[in-house]
Amino acid sequence: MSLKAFKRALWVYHLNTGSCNGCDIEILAVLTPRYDVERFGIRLVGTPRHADVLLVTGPVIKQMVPRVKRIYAQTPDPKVVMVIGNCGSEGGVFYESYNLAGPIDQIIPVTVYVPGCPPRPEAIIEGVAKAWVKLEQLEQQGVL
Amino acid sequence: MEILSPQAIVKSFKTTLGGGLIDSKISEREIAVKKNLFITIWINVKKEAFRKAVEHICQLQEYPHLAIISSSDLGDSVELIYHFTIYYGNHLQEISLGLRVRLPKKDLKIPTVTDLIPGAVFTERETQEMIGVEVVGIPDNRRLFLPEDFPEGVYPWRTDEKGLPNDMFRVLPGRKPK
Amino acid sequence: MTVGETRKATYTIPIGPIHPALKEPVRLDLTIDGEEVVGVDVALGHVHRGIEWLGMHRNNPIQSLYLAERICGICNVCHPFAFAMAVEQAAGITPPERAEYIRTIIAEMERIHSHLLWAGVAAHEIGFDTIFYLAWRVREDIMDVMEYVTGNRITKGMFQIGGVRRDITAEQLPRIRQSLEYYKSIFGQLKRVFLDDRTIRMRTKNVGILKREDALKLLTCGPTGRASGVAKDVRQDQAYAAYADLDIKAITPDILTGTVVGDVYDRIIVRLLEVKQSIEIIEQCIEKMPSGPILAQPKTAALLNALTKAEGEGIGRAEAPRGEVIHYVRLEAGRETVSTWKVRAPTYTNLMAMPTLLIGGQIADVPIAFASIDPCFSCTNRAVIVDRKTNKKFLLTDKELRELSIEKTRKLKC
Amino acid sequence: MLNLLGIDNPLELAVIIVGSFILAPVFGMLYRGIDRKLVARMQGRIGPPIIQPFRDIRKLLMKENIIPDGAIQWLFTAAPFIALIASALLLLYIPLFGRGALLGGTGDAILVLYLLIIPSLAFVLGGFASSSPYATVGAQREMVLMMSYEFPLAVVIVTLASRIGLVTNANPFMLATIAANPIWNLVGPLGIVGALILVFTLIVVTIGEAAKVPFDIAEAETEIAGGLLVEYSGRNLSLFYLADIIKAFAMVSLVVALFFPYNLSPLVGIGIPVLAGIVDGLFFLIKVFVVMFLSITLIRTAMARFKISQVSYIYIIAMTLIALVGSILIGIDLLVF
Repeated sequence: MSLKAFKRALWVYHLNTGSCNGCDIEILAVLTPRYDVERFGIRLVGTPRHADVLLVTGPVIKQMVPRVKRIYAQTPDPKVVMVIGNCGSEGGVFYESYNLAGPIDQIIPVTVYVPGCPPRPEAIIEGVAKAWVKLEQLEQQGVL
Repeated sequence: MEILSPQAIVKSFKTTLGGGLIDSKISEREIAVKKNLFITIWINVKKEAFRKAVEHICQLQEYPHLAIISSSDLGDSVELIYHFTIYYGNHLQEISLGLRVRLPKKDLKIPTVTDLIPGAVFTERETQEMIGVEVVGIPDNRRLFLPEDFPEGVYPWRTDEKGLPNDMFRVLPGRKPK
Repeated sequence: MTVGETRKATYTIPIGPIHPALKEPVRLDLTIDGEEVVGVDVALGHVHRGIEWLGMHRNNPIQSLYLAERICGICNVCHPFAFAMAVEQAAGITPPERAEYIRTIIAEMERIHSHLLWAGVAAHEIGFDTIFYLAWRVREDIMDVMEYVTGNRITKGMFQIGGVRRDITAEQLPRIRQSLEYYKSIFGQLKRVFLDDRTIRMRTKNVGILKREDALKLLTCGPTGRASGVAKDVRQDQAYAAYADLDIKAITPDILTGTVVGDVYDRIIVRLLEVKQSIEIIEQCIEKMPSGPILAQPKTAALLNALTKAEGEGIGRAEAPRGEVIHYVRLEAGRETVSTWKVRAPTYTNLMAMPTLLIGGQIADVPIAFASIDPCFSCTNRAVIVDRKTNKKFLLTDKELRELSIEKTRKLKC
Repeated sequence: MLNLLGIDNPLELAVIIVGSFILAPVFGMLYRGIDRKLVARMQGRIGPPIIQPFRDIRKLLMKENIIPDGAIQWLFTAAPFIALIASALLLLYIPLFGRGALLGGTGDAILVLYLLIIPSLAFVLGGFASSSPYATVGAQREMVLMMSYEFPLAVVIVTLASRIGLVTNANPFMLATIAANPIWNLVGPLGIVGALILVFTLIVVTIGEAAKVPFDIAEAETEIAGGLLVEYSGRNLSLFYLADIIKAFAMVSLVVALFFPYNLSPLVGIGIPVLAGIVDGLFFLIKVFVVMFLSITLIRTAMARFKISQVSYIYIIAMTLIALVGSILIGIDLLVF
């Protein structure tokens, strides 16, 4: 199987673990006419079963931990986890709060970090490109 | 309904509550170019007079808007402020009214106001779980924000021994815990 | 964990939504009888980040300003706005007049973007994706202007205690005006799409009715309350920022239709008219903006020092796109952090109205009725459906709810 | 090789087999790509490349195939195959590329009606087998919708066949017969109006058939994953995806076969078989494109963007009534002329 087909048809599932909505509306903005990621074959799907990429936002509230793990398990391999935003990457301004279990990489393995509070839509698209690179590496290692 | 001046409002509290009123303050701030006033009234009442004060606010305005209850841990007591707004719907005539009541730590109980203001349930629930004040007669006794496995008897906004223990939160590397 | 979740653990998809409408940290427990909703309970807390605790124990007030900005990613102007006003009142700082005007302009820009965002989301809820795309495309223009003026699309970092951090210069005004002209030119089109479309009317008229008296009792605020005829708008009612100089009138649906029903359609009217109102407010602010400094204390270290020494308390109130935001702040002399901080976001009280909105309606109406208060949190939301007859509980994610909703539109359409 | 349909030219047989099994799915996917592109353009976006559906399917084949614990395993796995096979079978009975159908014979017009149900039924079965409440709700709704649009479809086919049965001795419930006697040639002005109404009905039915994920009307094309498919992943999902595409193509081909069976080559007088085959094949593709554009792409976008909300909210009553009006007109036409 060619990896090219894989790269050009990434289906994305958006998982919010307690974010402030800032990253989430930028992810949505990526879909809208101005940025239109569908032209790269990227599209948001409604269930993790269909997803290739998990877009995770938010600093992971304690109540969300089992759900994050379950969603990760529900996503079929090969899969890539992308963290959008500072909170998800390293806790951000909420790091010291008593109700956090994150950042996300302490709960599930993360491949791509897109920092920013929130990152610009362009940065999110670039993050997806980074995910492609990661997939290529996986192919070279014979994982795919 | 007749719109009273801030001074008249304070006066009406004095007549209604009598000795139940500890003190009061009117704070006025001039805003922007035209220097219109942002008026806040602070009413400090005794715990016994609290219900009567809320009833009196309901007299001043048919449906007073209870925005939120704020709570502060003052060491030996907990202070609740019921933030009301009255006279809304009229251009620049709204008044923010803070009803302050102090509860000693030995007896952290306050009667509910949900019979007068049905929308107050959320904020009373939050007050219960965050500062540990028991709201007597609250129609819904569950937690609002905290997870179900959050330990009993720990209240995040308390600063005494019932506050958060040190192992419940993290400290950024390189930062001193306060 | 609910009954349904334990019984059918594998089917629960807790993070349903892919679009922001119902992404609340809120769970609705619906009791249904057949297709009719007979009971609603709201469970909050999936996004509880302990922000107030952080502000009271970790941060100095200037740091907390940025924390306040991150309470919500959509209405992230009104929170620092209210927080700054509260701290200013507590510490006795008066922001310069020009800063008040700049604050107002930014807040109104945010209202335009937020209402357009909501319009798209609401269209999406009833299955009009084309309108969703249309609304979001239109919204990009104000995003550009906000970026042009503040440097950021979402979190603007404009506010400082005692003023604003960036000035709006004369060179920037033409671009702002150009954007306002653009919105004025398409306003008629937006109005036609959202108010005259038959399907939208069918889906929103007499759905999710909130009567004036209930709205008052349940302390609703913002467009939700105004659509029920409560002419409560902080910008009109209380003097703050540049609004104190302008003659603002709260928008109620009877301005357009002559009557107040308090349904979802009325909420659309209120929000649409508020977009127009915001354009007018920005225009007036640009026109009347006084010159002068933009910060009461430009030196951050001196400001921090003053705040540490200050003693007092204050309330900041601002009208966010979704309703009234209130921050209460108490400062203690010698303490670096604020000693008490309480935040009231509009959805906090608007959610109280949720049972009234939903009970008696159909399941398919839940998404649009729920979205109509423009709830503003972030993530999970799903409903536990209890069938009265069989007493079975099962979970519906909001995606399923949305499907039901879209299906209803479809039925109405053809 | 069996001498199917009395086709004795092995070349032609080969062409039909290739056409049914390879060209039809390929063009089906291509049209799906075009549809997504056009919808995106109408929504002010650039949209995915036309070959996107191929990429999607190739990618899905690379993915892990998860069968959830709670599912009825054999049914869960079988349902996508049933859907694909039934859709592929459809292609054998519907005349494609201006040729006759590979299989076919007495009553195939009725058979097609049943075959159209099977893929939907397989979707429903898969939904029930996932035993997710979400998929179950989806399955129930799909069944209701399915029953609704089969009815007007039946009215259309029965009307056509009855009218055509009056002028020919061949079995009218054969697509070949219908193709040999286009309705437009048989009726007068009133009948033409009636036939146009039937075309309209069929187009509306096609929307229902093609927007298979019924609750997701706005996204049925861009998001194959509706409620029914919530638990499916990997290969199984790709089978459903393919079945969906093939069924849409078959459905549109059926519209073409029923109402626009004309070939181009006799009109322009191309006698060479190979050339005529190519010309007819291309003409068929154009016809399919036009019908697909009108029924799926355009109406879908227009309904969201402008508003076509004149039709009653109950598919079964309104569309059936409209179809009946069409058939009555054709009947009156018969009496008058």
